[in-house]
Amino acid sequence: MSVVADTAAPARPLDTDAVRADFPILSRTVRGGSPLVYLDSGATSQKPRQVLDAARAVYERSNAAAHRGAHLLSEEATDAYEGARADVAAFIGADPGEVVFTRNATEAVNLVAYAMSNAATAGPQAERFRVGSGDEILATELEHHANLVPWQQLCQRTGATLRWIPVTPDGRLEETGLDELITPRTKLVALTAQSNVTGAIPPVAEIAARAHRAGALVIADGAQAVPHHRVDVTTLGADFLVLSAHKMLAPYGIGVLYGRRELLEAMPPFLTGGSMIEVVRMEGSTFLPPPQRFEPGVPSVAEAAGLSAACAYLNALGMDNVEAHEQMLTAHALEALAQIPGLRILGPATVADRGGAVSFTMEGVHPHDLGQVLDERGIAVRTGHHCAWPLHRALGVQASTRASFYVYNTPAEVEALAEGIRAAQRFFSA
Amino acid sequence: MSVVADTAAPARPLDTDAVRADFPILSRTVRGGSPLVYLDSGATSQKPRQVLDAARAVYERSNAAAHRGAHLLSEEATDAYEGARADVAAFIGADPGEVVFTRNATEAVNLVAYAMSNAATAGPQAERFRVGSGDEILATELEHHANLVPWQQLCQRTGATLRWIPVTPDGRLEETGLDELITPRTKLVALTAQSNVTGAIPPVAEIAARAHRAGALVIADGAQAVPHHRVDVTTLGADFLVLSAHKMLAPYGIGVLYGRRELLEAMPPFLTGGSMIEVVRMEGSTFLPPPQRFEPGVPSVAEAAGLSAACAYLNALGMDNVEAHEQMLTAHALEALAQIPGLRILGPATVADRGGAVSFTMEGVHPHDLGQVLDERGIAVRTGHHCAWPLHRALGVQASTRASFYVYNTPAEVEALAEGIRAAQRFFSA
Amino acid sequence: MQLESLYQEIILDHYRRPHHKGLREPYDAQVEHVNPVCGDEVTLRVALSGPGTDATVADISYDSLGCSISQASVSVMADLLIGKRVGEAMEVCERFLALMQSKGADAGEEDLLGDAVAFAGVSKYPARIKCALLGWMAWKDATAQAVDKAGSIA
Amino acid sequence: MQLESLYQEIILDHYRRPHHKGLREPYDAQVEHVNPVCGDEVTLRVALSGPGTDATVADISYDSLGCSISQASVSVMADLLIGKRVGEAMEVCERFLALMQSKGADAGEEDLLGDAVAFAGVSKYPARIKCALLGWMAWKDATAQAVDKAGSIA
Ligand SMILES: Cc1ncc(COP(=O)(O)O)c(C=O)c1O
Ligand SMILES: Cc1ncc(COP(=O)(O)O)c(C=O)c1O
Repeated sequence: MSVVADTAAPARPLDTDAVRADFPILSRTVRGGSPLVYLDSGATSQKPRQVLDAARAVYERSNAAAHRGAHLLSEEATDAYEGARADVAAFIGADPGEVVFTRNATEAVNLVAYAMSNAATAGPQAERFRVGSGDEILATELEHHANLVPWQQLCQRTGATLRWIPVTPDGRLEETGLDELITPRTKLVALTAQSNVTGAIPPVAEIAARAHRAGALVIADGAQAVPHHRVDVTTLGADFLVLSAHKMLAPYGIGVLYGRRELLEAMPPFLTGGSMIEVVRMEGSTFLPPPQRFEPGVPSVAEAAGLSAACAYLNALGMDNVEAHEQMLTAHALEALAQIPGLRILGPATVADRGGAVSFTMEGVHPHDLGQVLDERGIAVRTGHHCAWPLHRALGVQASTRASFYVYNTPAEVEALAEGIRAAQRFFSA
Repeated sequence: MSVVADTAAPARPLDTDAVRADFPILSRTVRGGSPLVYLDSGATSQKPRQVLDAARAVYERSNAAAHRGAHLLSEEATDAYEGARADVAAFIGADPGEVVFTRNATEAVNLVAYAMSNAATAGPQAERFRVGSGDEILATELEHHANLVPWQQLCQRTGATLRWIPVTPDGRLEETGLDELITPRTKLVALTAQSNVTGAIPPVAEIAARAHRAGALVIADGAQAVPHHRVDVTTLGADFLVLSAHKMLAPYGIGVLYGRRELLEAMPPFLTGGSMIEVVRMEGSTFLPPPQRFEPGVPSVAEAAGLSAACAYLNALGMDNVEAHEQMLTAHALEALAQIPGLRILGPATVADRGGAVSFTMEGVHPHDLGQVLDERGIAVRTGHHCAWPLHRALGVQASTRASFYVYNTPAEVEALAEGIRAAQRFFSA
Repeated sequence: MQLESLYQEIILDHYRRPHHKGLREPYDAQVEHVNPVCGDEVTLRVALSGPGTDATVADISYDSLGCSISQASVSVMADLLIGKRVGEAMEVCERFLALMQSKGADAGEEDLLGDAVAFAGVSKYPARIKCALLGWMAWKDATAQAVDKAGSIA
Repeated sequence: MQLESLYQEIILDHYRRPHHKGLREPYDAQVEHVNPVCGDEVTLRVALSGPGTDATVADISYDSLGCSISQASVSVMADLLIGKRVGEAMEVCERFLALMQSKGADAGEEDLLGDAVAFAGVSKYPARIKCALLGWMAWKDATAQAVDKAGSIA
């Protein structure tokens, strides 16, 4: 896929038995004894022991307010926090100073959107972030609400206009017409690095290059890309990249905004409070350089340590192997599902430039009902519009059922899914 | 203290041995074998086993995207999350629908501040949140930066004017002159329910009553009050109350905004994204009722469960007992420290309307140096301005040293502190 | 298999052959409700006849898109409420709401709820309760509007 | 007790009796730096003499408020840098920076750093490194401004 750096090493199959043994939740049963078949990692991933242990170790050994105390625990907490920043930076090919810890991907997108409206009353160095009437923000129909609604709201606050790149019938970005959409009026392009519904992986670097030629900034939503592929910000092409730790084996409560250094340096603050200030007077305040400028409040140090452990876990598996494993599962699923009459895949029918989210509809069986039958068999999928309502509308469906894969899933689970779908079909056509 | 509901039950001394046994970190040693004396709970509290276990149980048994899946795990996660909301609501005397989970106190304050500027472009129901030129926000000199800088920024965005209530020489709010400060121009009063530096507990209910008579809203910063006293929003008087879970025995990554129902109902959204929307179209979106309107993104369900366990832990101790325990420690500290020549307490000299943060300066020994000597003896305190720089300026000092207490601290630790201070004095006057 | 307890035959029947479906004239109020989680939607009209609180539910007509539970539920509701006094119908609605919140503890009063007791199993699946309530909440909203309108005319 | 390795006698001496303290004329640039964590602050002036990159640090004067480490560090720095060529002084500054980042692994080159090697122990205390660097960063900033100014005049 295009967001992956080239590599010579051939993919090594994941030892899923060994991997599964690391995830305590996978040994539980559900609904009257069925083994759990967790196919909802697109919503949130499960967490391995190693991550839970790393977070807990901070709480049990080194918990303190990082960057705030003069004592040993605070030093250790600061080391854990800044160490995690360095590890995450390495994971995406960034410098530590370009990694801002946020709460999640949602907050990271909002950070940029609000910083842009704050630019209106910030100093001249914030000039390039200002938007107003006549300016345009370009989103896509493929976006998760988290990378769409904040831009609608930015437009509402500033008078800018939202435009969007439409999708093709197989749930990819429609690339013809880009020249009319990306113009000198375009201030920012917001696009996903992987759709959470169709799995489509848009050509971020190409679109970013066009956007840059037009003078626009580019923010890529990496919530579904970073956990599953080797993403390197030096080749990705985007100026900003967001992600949520909880979708990549790590705890809730922490996410990342990557931003190119000179942009973060010029960008006005968003959330304000402690630890992001330089000098505070009642009359007004000045702010620290990035990344601190964007991180008010006591840091979530245990969760950062958990994220660091998750990066280590994924690195140990090898991101190329992770990708190959999911590609194998996706190919298997696409094939198995294609054989079910009445089933329509929303998204590309092959694994080229496509990640492991497989959404579908089924004639005569509503996604809620289908999900219910699967749940009864221990199979956890997601049903609904998956926070991508405009995409569903564009594909002419109201809702869908989504199976999404990760390192712990197996071909047998894909087969259980296919068998479950057939069972639902039988049940509702009876 | 004034924010506590009346109670007939006499305080029962805490069994600190039993309490301490619940906190794994308290058995570690620091700096060459000294037992840890943790007097920095004002920055962040330590976490008992029960809380860590509750959070981990979610990750190991019921982890899923709450409110998003149709499967059993998601049901369990939703139950855990909404159960936590009900528990937190009960803890502060609110209805569950009035409890918004945020990332921390900082984000909760920012939520209200940004919702107020968003009101400018929201519908007519948001009218009462609008501020602009000629309007005033009233803060206090006692505030933590988290309840000050967001209001400075709101003023910068909207053209409103920030005014503030000054402090008395002993670090309480100066109540004379309030009539000139609270006027019909005042749109919002932001004040702390307990100072993180002087421990002062302002008369929130009284000031709120005045503010309400003038038509202003009131936001109370409960970050230092809720962990340490029984706070009941029905008697507190404030319209909004914020807190951070990590300061009350719970994990990072979660905090609370309490808001009166009709206010939350009329308030425009702040962070936008998934799960807070009603209908999303590319052309625009509509939003859910509170609390969902203010909670975009996959919920931090394990951390919410941790917060619920923390409330249960505190309830089991009894908040009146917690308060009495800290009052005993504070009285002891005030007495012991008063005997040290050259030491100046920043804040009230007695425990009346005063919580367990004891900040001080020491002639001839800079707080950083004092903190270093204490750290060398295993005593963890905070040094600097504690994110309350204007307060330090108002009290005529550049920085201070702060000891802050919680349920696991003992009189012996207070004595170790006093002895450590004397040692520092000897070291630097040598 | 628990599925049959959720999807009782009566629910599947109504799902496959919904009663009273299709938007009809005349009507006193029309509302559109949507389930934000899945996008299920219902457009529902209520026609009342008679004066004030003594009014009768003359007709309920609707158009809807959704899962078996939401479809069957609005169909059953229309059967049940058409012809009832508004006050009575509101009470049935409250009882149905209580049944949905019972977490499976309540079997439902068949004399009052009729076929709607078939939804008792839904209350054990929190994610589906909203499906079952979609039509009912729309009816409640539309009826309140119709009553208001009648009041302001009278 | 590790305290003595952090607070070497020489540091305490400079803290108690700082050298070159007080703001003096003439100067080519003045800066104010602050440590945001504790509010420690230094106002520092640099006077250069001589042309361009060959310029010499003619004087460093300062006013400061802070802990023993920050106070002693600026005093030792002034001793060390006054009289040096700007280029040399910058090198000393870089070496001191490297020493501070060494986490205790580096003892410091005494021939280059003189009394400043006494701060080697500070590098083991991350929270104090900023204290030790406050004056140095201010000097670097002021000197860069003074050199710029000289350049733009010449
Ligand atoms: C009084 C007060 N308000 C707000 C905060 C901010 O809390 P947090 O950093 O968890 O948002 C703190 C703690 O730092 C505090 O002491
Ligand atoms: C593509 C995409 N972007 C953003 C998000 C938002 O992530 P979070 O809710 O953790 O902020 C998600 C997941 O819900 C996602 O799939």
